[in-house]
Amino acid sequence: MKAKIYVTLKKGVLDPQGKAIHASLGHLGIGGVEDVRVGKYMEIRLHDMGKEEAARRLDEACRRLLANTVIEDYRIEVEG
Amino acid sequence: MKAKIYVTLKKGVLDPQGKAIHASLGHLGIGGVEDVRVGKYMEIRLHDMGKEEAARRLDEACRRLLANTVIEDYRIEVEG
Amino acid sequence: MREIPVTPELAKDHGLSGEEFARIRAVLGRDPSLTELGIFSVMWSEHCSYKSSRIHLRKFPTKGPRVLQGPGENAGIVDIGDGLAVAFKMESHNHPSFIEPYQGAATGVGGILRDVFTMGARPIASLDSLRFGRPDHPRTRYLVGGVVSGIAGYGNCIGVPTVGGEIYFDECYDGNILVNVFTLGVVRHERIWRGTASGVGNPVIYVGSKTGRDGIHGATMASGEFDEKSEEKRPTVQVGDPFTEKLLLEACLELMRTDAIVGVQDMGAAGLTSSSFEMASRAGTGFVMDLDRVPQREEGMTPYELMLSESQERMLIVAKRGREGEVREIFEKWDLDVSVVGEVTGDGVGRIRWKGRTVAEIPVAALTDQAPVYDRPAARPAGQDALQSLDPAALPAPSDLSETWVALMSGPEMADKRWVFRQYDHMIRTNTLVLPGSDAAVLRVKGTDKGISLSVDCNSRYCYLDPFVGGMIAVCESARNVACSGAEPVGVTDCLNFGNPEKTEIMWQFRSAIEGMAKACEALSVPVVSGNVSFYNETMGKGIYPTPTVAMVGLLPDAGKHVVQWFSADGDIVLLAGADRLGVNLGGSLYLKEAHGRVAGTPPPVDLDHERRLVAFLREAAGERLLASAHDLAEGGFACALAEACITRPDGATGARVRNPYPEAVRPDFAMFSECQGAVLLSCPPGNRDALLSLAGRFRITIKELGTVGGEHIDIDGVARIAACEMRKAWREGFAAALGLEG
Amino acid sequence: MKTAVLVFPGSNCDHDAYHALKHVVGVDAEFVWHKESALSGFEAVVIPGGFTYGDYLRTGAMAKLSPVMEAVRAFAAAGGPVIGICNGFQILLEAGLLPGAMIVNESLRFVCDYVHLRTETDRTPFTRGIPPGKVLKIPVAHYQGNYFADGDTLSALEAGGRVVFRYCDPSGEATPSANPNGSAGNIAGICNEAGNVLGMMPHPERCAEGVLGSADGRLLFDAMVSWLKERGR
Ligand SMILES: Nc1ncnc2c1ncn2[C@@H]1O[C@H](COP(=O)(O)OP(=O)(O)O)[C@@H](O)[C@H]1O
Ligand SMILES: [Mg+2]
Repeated sequence: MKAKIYVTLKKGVLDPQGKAIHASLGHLGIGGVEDVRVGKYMEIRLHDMGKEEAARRLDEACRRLLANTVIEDYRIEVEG
Repeated sequence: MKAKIYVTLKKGVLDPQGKAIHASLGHLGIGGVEDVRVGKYMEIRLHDMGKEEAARRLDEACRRLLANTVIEDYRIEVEG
Repeated sequence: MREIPVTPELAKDHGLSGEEFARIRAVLGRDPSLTELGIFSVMWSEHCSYKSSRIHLRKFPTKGPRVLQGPGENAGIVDIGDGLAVAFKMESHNHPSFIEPYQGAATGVGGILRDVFTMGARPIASLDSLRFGRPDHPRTRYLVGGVVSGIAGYGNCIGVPTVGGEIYFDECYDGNILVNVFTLGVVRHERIWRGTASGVGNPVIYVGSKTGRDGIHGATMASGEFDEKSEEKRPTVQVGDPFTEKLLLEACLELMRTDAIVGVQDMGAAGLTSSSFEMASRAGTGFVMDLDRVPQREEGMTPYELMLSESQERMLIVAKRGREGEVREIFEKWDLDVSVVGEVTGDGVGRIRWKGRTVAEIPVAALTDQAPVYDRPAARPAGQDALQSLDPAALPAPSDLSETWVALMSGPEMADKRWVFRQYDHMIRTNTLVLPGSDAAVLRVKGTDKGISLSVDCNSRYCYLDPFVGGMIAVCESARNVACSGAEPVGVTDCLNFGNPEKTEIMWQFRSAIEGMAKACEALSVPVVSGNVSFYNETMGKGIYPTPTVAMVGLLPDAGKHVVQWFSADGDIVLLAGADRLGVNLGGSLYLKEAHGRVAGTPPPVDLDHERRLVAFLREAAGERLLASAHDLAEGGFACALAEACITRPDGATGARVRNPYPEAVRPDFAMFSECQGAVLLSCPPGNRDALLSLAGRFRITIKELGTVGGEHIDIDGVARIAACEMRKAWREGFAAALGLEG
Repeated sequence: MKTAVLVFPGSNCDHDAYHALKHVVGVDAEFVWHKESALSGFEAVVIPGGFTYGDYLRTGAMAKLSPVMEAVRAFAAAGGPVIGICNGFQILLEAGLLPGAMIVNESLRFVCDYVHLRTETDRTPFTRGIPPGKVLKIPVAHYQGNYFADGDTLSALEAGGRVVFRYCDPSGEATPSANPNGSAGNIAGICNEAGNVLGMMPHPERCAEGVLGSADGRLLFDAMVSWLKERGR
């Protein structure tokens, strides 16, 4: 089975990458962009273990490794 | 308006980061994971310009800046 | 999957000529299988076989009392005394870096590092020699950013300092950049390992990363039809994993401290193919290899793909029979894949098995020793004479000399390169005594008094105008840079970047450059112990300037006696060694290009006997601690060398007041910016004057006292004068400004 | 007096720290592999710089899971001196032994250069005897040394006198232009409440000998030695 994890910077944590991308888009003449925030996106393949079990394990993985909750939030999507 | 961009490594391209994360999950005793692929996830805020126009601009942004199409694929989701 | 028939057309798609295909059938006595075709195509490619360059490379002097390993191995090795030696080599990664600058440059660094630690040496320093298109070319900024961060990303992570290099910009590289990387390692004599597969029955062991479809020979495209899922099997750009390479480095060095192995070779270009066949070839043996035992990253890889994959961070090891366990233990400790994939045989044949059948069976010698060798026709280009004609008198004199002076010093060629080298960890391992910013970097060798001095140089304008003289100059300048730091040049490695060798004028450039380099190496008695050739550096038929990059390795008996290029103390006297080498030479000069928009004329003349004496003199002067600084005159001539001596000191600028070393009669702009070979700007405390002059006399070096260090201004009496801090500011900011980068 | 130099997969300043301790300062040092679970017999712990696990995911994120980090936790709780340098600092942050987090340099570029540091406190074993205000010349070499912490944490650090080093100009002024990475409050190093755990981005082990351009880094190791001697009595 498959799952997706989104790790994003908390509000208020500055994002130099997003800032730089925002600026470069301007230089490229790509207008109308107000804000860019850069995060991580993970695609995970797991043995079949049922949605709940997968969600439980991935939540543990996020808390202990995949996200740093001092500066990051995370979201998990398990696909049936 | 808002949009999301997903940048992922093309199939077959080595993902050293995913490889290392996969191994660490093992050390953590979080089993059942078969594969981990890490990509970028961007949240973008734009002026209202209509879905088509936003999609057009972001596609240009991806091709010229946000994704390296030699090794990466990208996906754009514009929210109404 | 059905084997597709091997036709002459398919061979052509693999870059094999009709004759070469015929030769393959002859040596095999039959048609090759697809896998065999792939193997021949990579082994007989220019890159692996050196078929167009071999006969010319033989002209290099490769022997000497210090040489422990000359060309032909993964890296050359030079003795530095006390049972220690240095292993070094330079590699090009031009094409990959143009396609994907970050990964191309990164994997280039990974490759050269493996070449060095494969020999048993611990890498201690790298250099990078870079060539890009015009600063204002739309792609240049992107390429510079990607290449520099790629080199940084790999080198910094594995923990080998990048201590120097060079970076140039010219229109001729717009469509074909050059990325050459050099690495040097230190090894004890008894720990030197070579890539040989000796000892019938010994196990062949695969270690490192798993094999994927990375960077497979473009030919898989052509041979792709045989599989429906060919889209997914598209050969991919190689991605480097410096973390895995760091583990591989430590594991290999740990293994090499045991006596469990007989040979090692890294899997570089043509990965499994070249490593296995070359190791067997060196030992005069054969081998069997079972591809099912190769660790694989992707599903359904074919034997063709497994043999041609260029996945990074892999090594092939031949161990002693019965010692497999020790190898396995070490690599598993470092979390690396390890698998016994075959064994050494005595019949001189390489046999590749897959799913129980033999998919390739090739006599090793046929593939290696009997590879084609070409003496390609060479002819001096018709346009060469026109190119060399230049009438200096016809050049308009600049209205404001100081302005021109600042413009040259702040242009991308002369400007401070710290935007580049600040991104490289150049201090790690705590050996770097002279950081980037001087003529040569100097490293100490811990546990000894010794120092290693490194410089990489090539003036490709000179090589374009006269490849023979340009080749000599590349060697002389790098030797001079190393000698300026107080070191004795002990070995050379090179990266010969040229256009399409099937063109007679390119072949002429190549042959001439090599002959010039060889002559200079002979004269200076420095052997060439390793190197690399990169042909086909062309886009749309337009070749680059011939660019034979030379990296010089120097040895200081006492690292503490090293010398830097910048003035250090007010009141020191300024002298010019080799004053008789000055002349009005504008051919190929920076001034001619930047101020007059031309690349023409002939490069400055070289006197090899003088260069030999100059190098010896500089070493001696440093050894006797007579010098405060030494900086050779190169691009930009006397005025720019003087300015560099005044402003390149890391902690600020100093002035100097000197007289014009040229006769009154010479046009002031020519006096300032003429380029010459064999002159060095020195400074020393007044108390050392007499000793220095008599030493110069002993080496028959013409030396002139020009003035003194100090004051606010860089002042060439009666010619030009500028505030040192103003010059420094322009020089510091020039690079980022020229490329539109953030400083 | 024996100091432990931890070695993780991807550590690459371990030999430099070892050299500075053993061959320059002259204290006994030993490498400790990250799979060890005890630090018995050691009087101080150095977590050296490098790219543990390639800096993949986040710097220090995977290293914090190594068995040896539990031992470090216990060692620190018992008041033993611990210094995390560069990646070592990042590991201490990820492990929660020090507050805050590192984000990528404002310039988005790796920076290797000499910087100046103002010593803010002598309360740590590594700054004991170094007069507050003293300016040190020390190299940095990192891509993610941009120190971040929320407002409360920052004020707690300041109030608690736990900011140990600040980036400054040669005269000691903590100016924006002297800040190589964008760190909050020009912070280059902090300590825990007890003061025995120090994390810093700059590399003292790279400037412990004059021949390398500065010997200021040696002051920290000398301070550690005298601190340990005092405690010994
Ligand atoms: N690409 C680079 N990487 C690292 N250091 C560089 C690079 N380019 C130039 N440098 C450093 O900047 C200084 C000046 O370079 P250069 O003008 O080529 O010196 P020279 O002309 O004396 O060979 C040297 O110390 C050199 O090592
Ligand atoms: Mg020079």
